Amino acid sequence: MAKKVALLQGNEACAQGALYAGCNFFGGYPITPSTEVAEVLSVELPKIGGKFIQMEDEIAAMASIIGGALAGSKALTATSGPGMSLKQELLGYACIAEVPCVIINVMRGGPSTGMPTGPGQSDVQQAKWGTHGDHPVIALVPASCQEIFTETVRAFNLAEKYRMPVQVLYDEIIGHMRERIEFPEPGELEIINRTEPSVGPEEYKPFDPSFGDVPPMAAFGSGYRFHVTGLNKAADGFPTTKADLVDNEQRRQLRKISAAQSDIELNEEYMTEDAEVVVFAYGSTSRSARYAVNELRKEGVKAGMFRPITLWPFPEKRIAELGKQAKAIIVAELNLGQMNLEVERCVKGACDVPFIGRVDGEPINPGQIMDKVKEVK
Amino acid sequence: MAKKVALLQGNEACAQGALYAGCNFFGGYPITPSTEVAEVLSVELPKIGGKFIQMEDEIAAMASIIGGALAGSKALTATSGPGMSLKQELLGYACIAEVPCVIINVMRGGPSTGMPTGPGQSDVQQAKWGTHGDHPVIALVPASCQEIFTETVRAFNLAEKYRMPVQVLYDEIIGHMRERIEFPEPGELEIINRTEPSVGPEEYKPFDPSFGDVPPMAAFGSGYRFHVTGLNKAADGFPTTKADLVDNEQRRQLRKISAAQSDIELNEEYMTEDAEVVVFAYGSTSRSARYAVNELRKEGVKAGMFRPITLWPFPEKRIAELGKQAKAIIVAELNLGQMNLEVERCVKGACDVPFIGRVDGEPINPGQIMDKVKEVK
Amino acid sequence: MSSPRIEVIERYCKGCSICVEFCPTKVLEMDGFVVRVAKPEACINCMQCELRCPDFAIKVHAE
Amino acid sequence: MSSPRIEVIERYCKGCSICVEFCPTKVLEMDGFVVRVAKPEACINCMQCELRCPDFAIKVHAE
Amino acid sequence: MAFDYDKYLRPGKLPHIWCPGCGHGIAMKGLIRAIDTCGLDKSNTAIVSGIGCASRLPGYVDFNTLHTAHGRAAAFATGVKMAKPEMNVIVVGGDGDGTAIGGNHFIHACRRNIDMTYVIFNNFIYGMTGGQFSPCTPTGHKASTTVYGNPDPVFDISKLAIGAGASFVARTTAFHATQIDKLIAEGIKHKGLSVIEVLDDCPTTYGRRNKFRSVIEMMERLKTMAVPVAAASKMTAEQLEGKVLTGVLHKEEKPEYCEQYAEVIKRAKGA
Amino acid sequence: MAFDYDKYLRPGKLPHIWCPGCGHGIAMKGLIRAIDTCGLDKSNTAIVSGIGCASRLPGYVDFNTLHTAHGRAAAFATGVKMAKPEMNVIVVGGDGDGTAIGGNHFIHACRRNIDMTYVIFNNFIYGMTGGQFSPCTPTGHKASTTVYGNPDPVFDISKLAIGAGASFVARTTAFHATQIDKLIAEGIKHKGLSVIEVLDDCPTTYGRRNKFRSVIEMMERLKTMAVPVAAASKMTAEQLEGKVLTGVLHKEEKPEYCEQYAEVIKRAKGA
Amino acid sequence: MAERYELRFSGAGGQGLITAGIILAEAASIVEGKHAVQSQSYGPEARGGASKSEVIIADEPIDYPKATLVDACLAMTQEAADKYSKDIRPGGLLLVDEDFVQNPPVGDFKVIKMPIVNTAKNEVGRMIVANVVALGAMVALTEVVSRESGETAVLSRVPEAFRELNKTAFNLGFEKVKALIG
Amino acid sequence: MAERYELRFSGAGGQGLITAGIILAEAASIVEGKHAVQSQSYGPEARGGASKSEVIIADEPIDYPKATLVDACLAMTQEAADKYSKDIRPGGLLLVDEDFVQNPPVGDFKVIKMPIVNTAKNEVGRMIVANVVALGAMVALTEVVSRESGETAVLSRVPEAFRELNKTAFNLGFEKVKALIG
Ligand SMILES: Cc1ncc(C[n+]2csc(CCOP(=O)(O)OP(=O)(O)O)c2C)c(N)n1
Ligand SMILES: Cc1ncc(C[n+]2csc(CCOP(=O)(O)OP(=O)(O)O)c2C)c(N)n1
Ligand code: SF4
Ligand code: SF4
Ligand code: SF4
Ligand code: SF4
Ligand code: SF4
Ligand code: SF4
Ligand SMILES: [Mg+2]
Ligand SMILES: [Mg+2]
Repeated sequence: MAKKVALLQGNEACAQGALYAGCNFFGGYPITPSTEVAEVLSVELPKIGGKFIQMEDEIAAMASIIGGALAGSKALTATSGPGMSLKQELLGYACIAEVPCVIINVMRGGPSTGMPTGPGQSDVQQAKWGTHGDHPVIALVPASCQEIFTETVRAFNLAEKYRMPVQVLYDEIIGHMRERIEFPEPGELEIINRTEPSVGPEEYKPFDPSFGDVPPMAAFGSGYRFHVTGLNKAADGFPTTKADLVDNEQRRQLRKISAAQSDIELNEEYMTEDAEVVVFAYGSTSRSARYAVNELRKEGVKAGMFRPITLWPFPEKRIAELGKQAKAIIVAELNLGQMNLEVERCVKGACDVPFIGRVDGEPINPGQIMDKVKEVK
Repeated sequence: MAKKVALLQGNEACAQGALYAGCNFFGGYPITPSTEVAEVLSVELPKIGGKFIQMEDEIAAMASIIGGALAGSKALTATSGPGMSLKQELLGYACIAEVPCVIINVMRGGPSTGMPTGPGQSDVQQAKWGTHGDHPVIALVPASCQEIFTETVRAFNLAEKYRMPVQVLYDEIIGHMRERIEFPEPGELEIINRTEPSVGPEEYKPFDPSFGDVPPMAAFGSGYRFHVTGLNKAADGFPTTKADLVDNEQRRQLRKISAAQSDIELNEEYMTEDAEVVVFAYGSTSRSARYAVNELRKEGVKAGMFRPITLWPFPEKRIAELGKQAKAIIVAELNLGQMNLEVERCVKGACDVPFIGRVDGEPINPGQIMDKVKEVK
Repeated sequence: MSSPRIEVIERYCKGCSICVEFCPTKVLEMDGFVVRVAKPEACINCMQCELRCPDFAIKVHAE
Repeated sequence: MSSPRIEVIERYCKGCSICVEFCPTKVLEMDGFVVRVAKPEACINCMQCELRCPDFAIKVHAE
Repeated sequence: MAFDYDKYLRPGKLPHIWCPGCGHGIAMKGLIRAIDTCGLDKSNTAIVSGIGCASRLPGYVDFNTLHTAHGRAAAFATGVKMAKPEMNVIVVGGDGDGTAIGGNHFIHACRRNIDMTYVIFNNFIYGMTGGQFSPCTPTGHKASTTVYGNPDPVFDISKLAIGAGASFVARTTAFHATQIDKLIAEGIKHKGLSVIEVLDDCPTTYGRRNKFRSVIEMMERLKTMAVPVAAASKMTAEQLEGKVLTGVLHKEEKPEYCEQYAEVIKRAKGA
Repeated sequence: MAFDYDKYLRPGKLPHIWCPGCGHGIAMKGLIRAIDTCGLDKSNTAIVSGIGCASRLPGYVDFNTLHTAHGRAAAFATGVKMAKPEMNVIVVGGDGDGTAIGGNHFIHACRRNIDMTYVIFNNFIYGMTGGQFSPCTPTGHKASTTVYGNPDPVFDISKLAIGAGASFVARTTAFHATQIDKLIAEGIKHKGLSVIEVLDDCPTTYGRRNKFRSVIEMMERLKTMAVPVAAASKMTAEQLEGKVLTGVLHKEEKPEYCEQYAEVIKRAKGA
Repeated sequence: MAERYELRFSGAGGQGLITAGIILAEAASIVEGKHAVQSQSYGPEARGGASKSEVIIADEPIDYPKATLVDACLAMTQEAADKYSKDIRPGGLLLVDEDFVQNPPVGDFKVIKMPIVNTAKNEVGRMIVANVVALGAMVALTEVVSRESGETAVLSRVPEAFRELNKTAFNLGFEKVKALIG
Repeated sequence: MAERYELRFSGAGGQGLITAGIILAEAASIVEGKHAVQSQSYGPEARGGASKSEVIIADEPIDYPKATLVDACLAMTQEAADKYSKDIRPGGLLLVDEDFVQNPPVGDFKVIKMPIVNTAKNEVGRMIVANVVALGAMVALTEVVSRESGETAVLSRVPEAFRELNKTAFNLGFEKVKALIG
């Protein structure tokens, strides 16, 4: 039988990906250009007995999905820059309390209200540093409607696997554009669910490190009664200020990600094998970059593209290698300088890192990239 | 006449510095370990006819100081990590609307509620990236009670001069410890006030670039009627989506800082002239570093310390130079890896950047630093 | 007494037809996307149209 | 009927003296920072002390 | 005589962004007439808003205007007022802005009884973002996120304001156009926090989905919904079913916040 | 017979962090007795709090416990309840947590009428951070940020809750210890959002600054302040001056949110 | 068909041009199995003013999703015609509603005039289907998808009750243009 | 005086030990013009439990503001003595309230016992000044500031009405220790 196909907006694809992944809880607050994610789920979730709730603001939305996730749901929220800024405190809460959930940030122009209906890619450093304190971060940056679908599924999987919030960031352009989506069959994509405790309620500790860096997680109401707090805590979940206990917990949390980089990292490389100039681009900008690379190759220019699909943790090693291979890694993004800094850090001076930034509400077009590549050649 | 001296807590020194700088508006919401800043100002401000208001939350506190500043006040708020996370959206508003104000972040352990009475330095990247969108950032990191006083004054000066929010970050240790403060005489420290319009209300445009990258600012109620918005705007203050107008404004705002780096940057170097190992440290940690450097020098080790007092914009150039001179720049901070990344970026591989991090509620002690220096030697 | 002059600022009029509906004497009419003063002489200067136009698009000038 | 047994959990008692003040028959007394059962025989089993202790530090066991 | 709105409008900013038939324009005109009635000095008046269609109002009027972030208008306005108590401060915004994300600042402004006027444009919907339900969307009605009928109970904004301590609370509708300026003017003159709720219409996102065939029908609904407080006292509970009271719903004299703070200053200076 | 609190306490967690004489302990015991009265299954009950002294309660009791961020308890709790409507969800927290930073989530929980019980420990102050005034600190009183006397008017929490749409609202004090469990139990049994305000005491930060010489004096004040609703109806306005009403202040039957949402699900599945 | 074919539908907000774009993209990508990307630009506030919807159709996956040089553009209003005809490629096509675009822009492209709204209003009987009339016309003009695919896509979007109406509209648009361009 | 002298005041929350530390730091830095840093550690919640205040005094500016090896420690309760006597330097001093520290810790330091709270209660007449008694005792014991400077600092902190009381407390503490250590 042929697969189900449909022409979907990026935001619709996101909602469909969430449903495929088993999402059964959405808590949100409307904001352009993310609203369609909520709108689709408000229709679809009740059909499967799932819950859709529109909360009083983005903080409450974030709180509701953490609450929902603790009660066993696979929970999602979707927002844009201003909402993302508001969610920061509770994003940190989800990190320290190790609650799996997925946050969609459909990026528009910023800062502040900025340009609500224009595209932006200027929340990518915020994705890592927005909340105070040290915490693990996973952020994915799909570049097409189909990929929004699959990356949303992957976001849920990573959230469940590593027991933490996972962010998916894409810009208004792909959030609002429509492409054909092929719906994977049930079972076609792997679906991961959180590990449930293998010990009984009496022995259960919610952050028991003896089960590894990602301890099993029980749901509220399942017979396991435990404590959850945003204070620094010991393995038993109760607050502590004992230096060694705090240290253990804090480092374990970061280690969840640092030790699993290879499992989480996902990149696409396009014609980088022999590339003298590599364009680093993600999201909608990578589409311009690919177009540019194709054109440049036609002209005999050895250009290639590196496209992170997992933005955080950052593909440090591979960028360092490319830095040694290429004359330059051009970073193109819809902001005034964000991921280029990270690329600069990783190449350690081995090559130039020219930058193309744009924040006027227009996309970076292939021509801009081609010009820059020719400049550095 | 002898200067007025007093034994003051860091937080008290901050409040006194603010008063010296001409602060006449405080809007806050209590949070450990910053509360004493508010407490002192609640007593002192009304004495000089200034305003102290305790708002319903940190968002409202931030809103109130922006409102107060637009009405002509020199406005301050003080908070700690969780509050800082909540303020992010409006911090971005203050940036795009170019409203001078000062935000104190007395850093505690994080993320989330973390360790409210323990020290931390884990909000330093948040200071730059916490809000969505591109925006200029100035952040200062004093290391003693006296310096909290003077840096608070400088924060107000920079806020007024560059017409933007300025953050002052210090950790719980110096926020709560007491040292002797010498109060500068009135006039001893320079006090800068925002430039008022030189044109009449009819010609006034609130973001008129013909007056330079920092256009003069009128106060509400002064006869100049203008519009303020968090949307992307043109020079006349009204919202626009015209690409060129948006671009001009966005770039001008970043240029305010990038073009004035030398005016804003402030570092202390201690025995770096011939240092083979440089310790990069700020805030309370720099005190341990200085202690360690002194001890190491006694042992004949050529150690030195680089201490940023302006953390953002980052002292890129000087770090690059030191990277070439030193075998290693050790970064010591109360977090699990933040400013070390920035140092790594700037040295471009010219030297090693070993890291000492701590997040267990205890300070980094001189011994830890000495050990690390000896390791890399 | 001559009847009031009805000024329609076409650039502002969005054609919502509120004024048309509220005019008690059917002075106004829709003309595609904008309003038209069809029967100026019938105007009784009740100001309903001006009061209710959401777009500042209609003014009633009594002499 | 023998008088109830008053159990004070010293580790929990913070010496607020609420129980002392509310005991109608002066069974309890402060002893430095903790409460002491001074006149157990006077206890009338009214449960006031247990009810009002904020620290779960006092229990009244009627036989 | 035609009312001279131009005196208060910024030249060159019209037409405004609101859709054809959007009630916000009617409410805005009422606000301007009220300001005119009260004779407020333009340079000494600030109009503060959040984000939403209604919140775009300040851009069009010639005062000290402050278009803030979604939901935060009352808090910004409080800062302006505290800094310059001699200024007239008026907050405008939508039902979503004021009672969803901005609910906390709204109730605290009411509690403080700071001398500002809060005009809330209640069109029962989040208009700007395309018609998701707001805390004021009637239960059972449709919005883009409640296609099966809104399960949420609504806020009675006026009741909420009174519960929070507002000292002047009034309500009217876009149909009752002349009452808008009267009530706002009374609110402006009132010392303390005054709330004026104007029920209006969003044909584009609310009207269409809820089967109103025209703006006029929406106006009709406002007309029939409204019962003046005086009339209501003579009506039975059944008769009041589905109705909303209009007019001044609550008025009391209470200490004003800036005046109270002036007392603090006095005490501090005396101390 | 001694009440067996141990059944509900987590072993090894006492003594709690509260100061000597802190009323939170008394209120907590009332909550435990109420839960016992209602016979709630521990594994099927969640206790959710924000941040503050009062909000430390969940750590001590043997349920599904969730100590969230400052002010956000009601929103987290709403998520838990929506996800598992069959669970009993109880929110606890201070006056600051619930009505200052958490005011918005509080009023929206009231509006939704979601079946949870919100027990608010009103000690008139921000205890945890050392005694800054809260929206419930009496006007004129002292706090660390109002040394000249608090200029802020106070929230009447119960009135606010009613204004926001709560369907069950009750109030008592730490002095009226046996009433605490009765009212909370009634609230738990009530279908919909119930608010029980317990006026209690913070000797450390509020008592000291306001010249109370002992916890007992603070208890006395609570005793004399309180007037049962029934009694109040027979008293004059002057007699009620400075008093607060206690008992069930408001009770009505309204559709419960999770049930309403269950209807949405039905409609969606039918569609 | 060219490797990459760019179409633009422009007019006033509320005229259904986004829907027209979507239907065309569906005809191409779902019915015909080509690659298509549809996008639109929102006004400052997504209400009022000029509105546009773009569709790019290709045999290969489409990288850059925005128009570079437009092959064919529809303009239903004067404002839209003025604003959005700028980047029509040399030799491209511009279809205008002759009743609303009184001064069609001139340039290195071919202008086709047709009474779109009026056809909907007077010949189909419902102004609301003007966008479908326009779609039929654009399909006829560009042949970027077949008439049948276009019709299938239209019909799969509309409820049973409106199928005839839309079918008529689509075909009228198609035929009118065919008649015009011969 | 050593180049860097570290003192610690420990006991129960509410005993005024932070104030004692502050007064000592003021005596050193304001009255005597030396360098001093005072700090304290808060319990998890700043209430109840053991509490400590540290003062570092030096002739030079003080870098590291926390205690490294404590020269002299005061412990008013058993819990504090157990918890905070650990990092007293070899040969350092530990002053305990003999009525509350029944089992003074043993180590390579000198323990001095004295009835601090009881002196305040019975000899000064107000338990609340126990911290000032302790301060007098610590000054006598360490000679880190002069008796006069200590007294000056105490008096400049207290309201007129309580000056005598505090003066008495300070001097009683001072003298008792002098008598003890000869
Ligand atoms: C922090 C934040 N969240 C969400 C939004 C998106 N948003 C803009 S306006 C609005 C609602 C507007 O509704 P209302 O206040 O009722 O005004 P209306 O448009 O109906 O006049 C929303 C949700 C935003 N701009 N910022
Ligand atoms: C976002 C945030 N802001 C501020 C604080 C600081 N804070 C902690 S508890 C508290 C107030 C507590 O008052 P209340 O809720 O009345 O509880 P109480 O301590 O009086 O029981 C404050 C302001 C915080 N932890 N987080
Ligand atoms: S003034 Fe009255 S009568 Fe005249 S046009 Fe307007 S509405 Fe009609
Ligand atoms: S009410 Fe105003 S906008 Fe509407 S049709 Fe009449 S003039 Fe035009
Ligand atoms: S039960 Fe009553 S009488 Fe007995 S000790 Fe307690 S309070 Fe006193
Ligand atoms: S009430 Fe409890 S804590 Fe207080 S003194 Fe009595 S037993 Fe101790
Ligand atoms: S969307 Fe609704 S509220 Fe917004 S302008 Fe249009 S009609 Fe008015
Ligand atoms: S500070 Fe107040 S509220 Fe907090 S535990 Fe102590 S007495 Fe209770
Ligand atoms: Mg609205
Ligand atoms: Mg409290």
